Amino acid sequence: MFVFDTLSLVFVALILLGVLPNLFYSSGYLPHIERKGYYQLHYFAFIASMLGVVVSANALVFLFFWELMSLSSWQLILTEVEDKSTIKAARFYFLMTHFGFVFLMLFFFIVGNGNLGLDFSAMHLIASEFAYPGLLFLFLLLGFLSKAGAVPLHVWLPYAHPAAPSPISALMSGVMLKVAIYGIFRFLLDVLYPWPLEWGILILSIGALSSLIGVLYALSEHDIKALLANHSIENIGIILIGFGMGMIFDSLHLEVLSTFAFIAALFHTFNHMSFKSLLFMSAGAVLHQTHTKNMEKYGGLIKAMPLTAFTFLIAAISISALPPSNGFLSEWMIFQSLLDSSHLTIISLKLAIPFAIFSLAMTGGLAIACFVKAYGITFLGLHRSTNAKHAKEVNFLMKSGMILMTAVVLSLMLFTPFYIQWFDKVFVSLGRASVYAKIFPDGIWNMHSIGINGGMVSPLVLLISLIVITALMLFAYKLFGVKTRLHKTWACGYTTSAKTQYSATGFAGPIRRFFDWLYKPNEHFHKQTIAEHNTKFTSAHYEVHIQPLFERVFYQSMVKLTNLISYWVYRLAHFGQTRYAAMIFNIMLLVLFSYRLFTHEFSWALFIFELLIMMTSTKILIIGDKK
Amino acid sequence: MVDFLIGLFLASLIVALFTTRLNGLLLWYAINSLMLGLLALSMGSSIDDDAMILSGVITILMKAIAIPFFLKNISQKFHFSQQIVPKIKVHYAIMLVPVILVFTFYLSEPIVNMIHTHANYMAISISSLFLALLLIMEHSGVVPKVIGFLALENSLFLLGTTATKGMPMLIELGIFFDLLMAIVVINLLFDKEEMRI
Amino acid sequence: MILYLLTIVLLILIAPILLSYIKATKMVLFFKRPVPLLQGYRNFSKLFSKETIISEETSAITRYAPFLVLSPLLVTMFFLPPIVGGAYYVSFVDAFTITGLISLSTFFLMLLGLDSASAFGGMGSSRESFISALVEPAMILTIFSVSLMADNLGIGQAGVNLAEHFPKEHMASYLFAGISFFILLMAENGRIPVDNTETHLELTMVHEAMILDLTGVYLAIIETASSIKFVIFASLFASLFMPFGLDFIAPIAFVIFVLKLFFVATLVAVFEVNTAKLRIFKIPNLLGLAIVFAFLSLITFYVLGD
Amino acid sequence: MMLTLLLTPALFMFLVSFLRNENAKYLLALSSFAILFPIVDLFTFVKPYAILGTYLVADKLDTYVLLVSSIVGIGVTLALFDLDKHVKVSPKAYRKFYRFFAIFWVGLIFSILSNHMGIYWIGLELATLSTVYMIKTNHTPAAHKEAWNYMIVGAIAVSLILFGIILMYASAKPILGEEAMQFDLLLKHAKEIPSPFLFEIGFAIATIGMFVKMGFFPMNLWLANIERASFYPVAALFSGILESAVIVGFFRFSQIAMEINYNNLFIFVFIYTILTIFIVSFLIFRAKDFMRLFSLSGIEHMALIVLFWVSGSPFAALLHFGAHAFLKPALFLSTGVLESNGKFRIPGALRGYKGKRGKIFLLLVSLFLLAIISLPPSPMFFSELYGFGAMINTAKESNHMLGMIGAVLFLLILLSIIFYRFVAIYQSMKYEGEDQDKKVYAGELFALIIFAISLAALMLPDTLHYLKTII
Repeated sequence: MFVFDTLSLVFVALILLGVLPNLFYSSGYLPHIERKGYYQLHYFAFIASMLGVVVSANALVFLFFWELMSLSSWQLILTEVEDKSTIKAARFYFLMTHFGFVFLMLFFFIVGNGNLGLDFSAMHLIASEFAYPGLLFLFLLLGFLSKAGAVPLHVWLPYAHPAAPSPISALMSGVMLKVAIYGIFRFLLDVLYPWPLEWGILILSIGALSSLIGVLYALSEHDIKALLANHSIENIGIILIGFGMGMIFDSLHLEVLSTFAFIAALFHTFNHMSFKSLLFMSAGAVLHQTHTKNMEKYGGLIKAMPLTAFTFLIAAISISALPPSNGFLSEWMIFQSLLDSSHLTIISLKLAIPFAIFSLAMTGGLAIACFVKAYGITFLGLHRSTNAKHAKEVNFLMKSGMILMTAVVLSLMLFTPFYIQWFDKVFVSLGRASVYAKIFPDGIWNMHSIGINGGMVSPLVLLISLIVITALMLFAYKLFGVKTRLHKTWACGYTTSAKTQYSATGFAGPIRRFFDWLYKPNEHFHKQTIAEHNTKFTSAHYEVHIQPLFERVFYQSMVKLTNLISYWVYRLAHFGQTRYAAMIFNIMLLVLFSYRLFTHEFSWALFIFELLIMMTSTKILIIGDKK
Repeated sequence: MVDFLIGLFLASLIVALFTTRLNGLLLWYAINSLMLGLLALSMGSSIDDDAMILSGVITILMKAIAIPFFLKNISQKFHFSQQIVPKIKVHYAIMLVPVILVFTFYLSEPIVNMIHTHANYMAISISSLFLALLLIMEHSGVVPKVIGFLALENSLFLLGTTATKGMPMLIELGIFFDLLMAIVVINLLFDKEEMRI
Repeated sequence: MILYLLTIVLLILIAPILLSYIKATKMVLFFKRPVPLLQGYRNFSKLFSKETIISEETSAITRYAPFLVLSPLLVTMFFLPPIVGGAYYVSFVDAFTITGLISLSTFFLMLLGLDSASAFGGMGSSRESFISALVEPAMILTIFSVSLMADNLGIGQAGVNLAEHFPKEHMASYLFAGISFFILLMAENGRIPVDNTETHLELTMVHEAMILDLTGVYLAIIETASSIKFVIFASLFASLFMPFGLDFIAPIAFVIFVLKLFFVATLVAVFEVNTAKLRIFKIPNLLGLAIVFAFLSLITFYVLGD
Repeated sequence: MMLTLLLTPALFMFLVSFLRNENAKYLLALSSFAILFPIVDLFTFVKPYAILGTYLVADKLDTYVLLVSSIVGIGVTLALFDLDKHVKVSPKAYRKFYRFFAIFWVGLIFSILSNHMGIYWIGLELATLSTVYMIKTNHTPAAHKEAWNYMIVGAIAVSLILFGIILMYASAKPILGEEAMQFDLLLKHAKEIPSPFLFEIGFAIATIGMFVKMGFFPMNLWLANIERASFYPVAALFSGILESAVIVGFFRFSQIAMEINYNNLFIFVFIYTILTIFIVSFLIFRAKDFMRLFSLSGIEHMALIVLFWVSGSPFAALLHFGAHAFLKPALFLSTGVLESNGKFRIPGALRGYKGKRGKIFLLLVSLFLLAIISLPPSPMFFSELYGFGAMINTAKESNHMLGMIGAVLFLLILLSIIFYRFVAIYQSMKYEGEDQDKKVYAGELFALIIFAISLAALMLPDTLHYLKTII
């Protein structure tokens, strides 16, 4: 019923690391919530179900907890219904997760021969005998990636995460998405192993695409939680890049490199859990104080909420993959495994992987831009609204939640070797050779890449040297006792005010303009001009809204199609409402004819003849003459 | 003799399809039921089956006499219009009837190879089933629909008598009981107002 | 080890001179009276003696960020390839870390720009984030390509390897990487087609806009940081793309290296004089070029190599 | 003896319904509760247990169905107590309702327990005809019209079933003689039937009759309209009990047909149900009325039960059947409360419940709503898992594997549409609209609690084990 192997335990640890600080944060957040019992019930059910998913050993238990997880998280989104958008987001989320569930279910049915009580280990044989493994892979991907939020199944994330209460956003984005990643690990490594090369390439491309798309849409957001949610898409993409590389190496029998890439993916999974939870918690604290998710209404919060600002900064550095943070380390590992592609012998693949490198690097650059924007607009400058002006630091419990999460982030940074050793065990237990000794050949100081001319990084040395040099400089600065004076910001002779600052929209302006072809933004620009002069105006208002391309192309057309079909069916059903006898007559005719035709003897001529008769009789008896 | 009665049965049903008067319809239904009853009687006497003779007698008493009278009473009581115009145009109906007959024979063709005697009877029963359905769907009034339903019941009996040489006695009686029940319910439904569907 | 530390000190000392040298060269080319080469030091000492004015609107970020801008760059200085054969060099840091450290410095610089609540600071940060986002992929691809040619990703080791074994068989690839790296050098250091540090015109400012509100010591730190950044890039260019002259004895090797640095600076100056500042939305064209060259370098390495 | 016990409460009810006493109401309800006892008693006997020779035989399948039906019956009678607080009902209508309810029970007991096609049919016809009049207890023109509609179409459907039965009988008569109507004998000798095609034609016709009666394609709106026009408890009766009588017949017929030619049967039923679910799902997507919504979803579930059964997972089918039989009447009964501020008001229907009763009602209805879209821990979640699992397994063994998997996927996507609609409606009920006070009465609440307990009992390991041993 349950399994506790290393992979499961690693993910149990991940969940616990994400949940424990969240418990504090959540209890600090509780007074803010009206329906406390409802919230608590679903909150704990949610946590329990996530734990249940990663330790379940057969499909029935897995699916049960999986669906329970969706159910409870859906209910949690609905904890604080303030407007229609929350309702819409919850609905959409639930549909998407159900969509994924359908494919997972199909997957399990096929690999379990319909027997849901089968252990995962027993599924391997059935899966290998199945004639279309590609189909299984497709089902698995659709099932887990719709939950993980990889492109193109990511559309629900930027709606659902902002709608949930902040502790829940942190859990959903930080932990729940990782449960889907667990599924990918578990079933690709346990059940569908070995893979053809194409699968790895597919995952790699999905990852590359997700990371770019995620960060691009994050940049264009000014809802802080939606921004973070879009970053989850990006990070899931990065994890998938690592995982895809692992698969590629594995299918080319480069086992050591493959293990390295898998460890990188797993490490990034942990890191993303830590810093994304922390970001959501800090953003939640800001939201808690300012009562708005709109970044344009923040500003200057660092003075009122120094701790929140500090934790956000730590997390922002980590998510931007700046050294020596843990985010940097895992991204470094993923980069290294991408660079190891020079070991490949397939020249076309070798030439294609630089594109993944490109997108990952681009993602890194854009992520920095995005977090400068998020941090700068939220915490720096002048407050842009009265709510921001009156913000205070949040209560003790919430603060302790954030501090604990910061500790998790820092621990991942400081104890990297320990974590990697542990992740290594996961793959050793799967029957692979240990690579820990190759990553840390000479103690915990230097971290090596496994490739032949791979790089090296020493996180602790970096950290210490950075701290020492900065401290020395600060010490020198203090020693000199430089005279300082406070004065207003110099604004070329004008006075600085909240309105003259750069806005979030403006900050992302250049990048948005550059990616205009992707965004196709919806711009609203109103200005009150004076005497028809284009350049002179009393007031101006500028707003940009961006509807993601995938949503436009994919989802809205699906909605349109469903509406169309349902309209047609509705009309048809109502049309023949009173001609029941005629309908029975026709269905009898149809069934008996088909029975005679298909089970006794088949001929095309008769088939066409039957079709004609059916059409005529439907026309005469059901539809009748036009009036 | 059996074939002759079956022919008459089918003929009376087809004629009923084209009737435009309520009383005419009732008459043809009565004749239809009479043929059925006679068929059961003649088959029952030829194979010496008491149960079938009994059911033939009940059929004649109930379906050929009691029910038509009952319906006539009701129609007089509630002043139903005598004029019942089929919704399906006559030229379509003329086409449909032979098509149904051909189809049912086509349908029962494989059976002929399996059982030797009654395949044609079965085809006729199925086609009379379809014809009864046609009768139901071509009228919008309640009484013709009820008659259509009763004709459907007749075709069931035709199948029961011809294809299986009579069902178990208990079952036949049960079916009659249900028919009675149906009549009671119909009576209750008519209650006060005249309704059109 | 002493040689190693000496090199770092010397490079730090040479940094302000290099920037002043570029300026002077440009002025010579424009037929103006050039600034003295020690102008950088003069500025520094002048700024150091001034009092520091801090804006009322700023927060702790302004007080710490200048140090955090400088310190990653200083750390980077320790990781550069050796300029004398046989000298100690740090082997445990690779090119990614260096790009990462440079990004870290830029990150704090951008926050600094946003902290003072001035429109200029925001503008500068916004533009800088745009440019550095586009620089990042080109940078990493170039590094990748160079590391393939040098057979090592560690930047120190790569410099040594290239000096010992010049990649003759990959000349095309090497050249493309060089071009790409040179463009990145221009972009990262705010040289003319991308940024112009010499004017304070809001249409063109990027780097200057971010530090517009800084004075005194803080400004001095930032100026030092930008000169060190230039030295880092120039010496990387010198070590990776002009890998010769390491075999001589220490003083001569050092002189050769300094000459290489000045050569790079001259190259930059000449390039700057001959181009116009690009509009902000045209900059991607230039950086796109860098990306394309980096890709080309990789592709030619794979296709023509072996 | 057993038969007398089974029938006594119904006969008692029939007689009491002629009394014009005020307190007769309680006697009637009491007699309806009494139905449960002999059934529970029957449940404990060793199966198969012959009640009336070879005509009525109680085996595990039919006692299970009968037990479920009787619990539903009790729930319905409980809810009837407070019906007059929601809608106008005369005492006369009450009495008449019980009179026909008694006949209905008799028909039901015969049809469910029968081991004989003829008896099955007679019982079914009796039950059908008696429900016709139940619709009419609601004195509105719509109800009158729908009663007629039900009368005609129901009669046609039942006649088709008989027609099919006669054909099947005819096909087996050469080897079994007069006993060719017994299910167990037919099942035993299915392989020896001289003309399988005749049997299959008969089965097809009977199945059409049953499907029509269950509201499958193309009769989807027929049932929905009838349930809309009748009183809430009557609708609950329809979906909870009458359908079960029909489906028992389907179970039995299809068991025999599976022996004869599984492939034909499977493809026929598969296509028919997919077509049904296709239509139903898109109708649900547009439904703006509780009754129609629930009755369409009832059709969907019946289609799923049928599908699970023929896919070779009787366990899933029976579990789904049980869950459906409890959930659907519960929802129909609670519709009375949900609509207490007017029909067609979905937004805010789950708001405005005050007091302890209101809270419990709110909780139960929310759970039921989430349970019918098979969210865990609803029994439907498990039954769908098992059922679809069996379907995929069948697909893997068939020659058209990819096509079948595609069809299952299509089916699941259709179910997702229904899922989406229900989620949307649930959210709209709970979070949109205004708070308007709604009263909940004890009768309904008890009924709901009974259903909730039964659902929970369905999930007990013992029950699940019992269900697995039925076939």
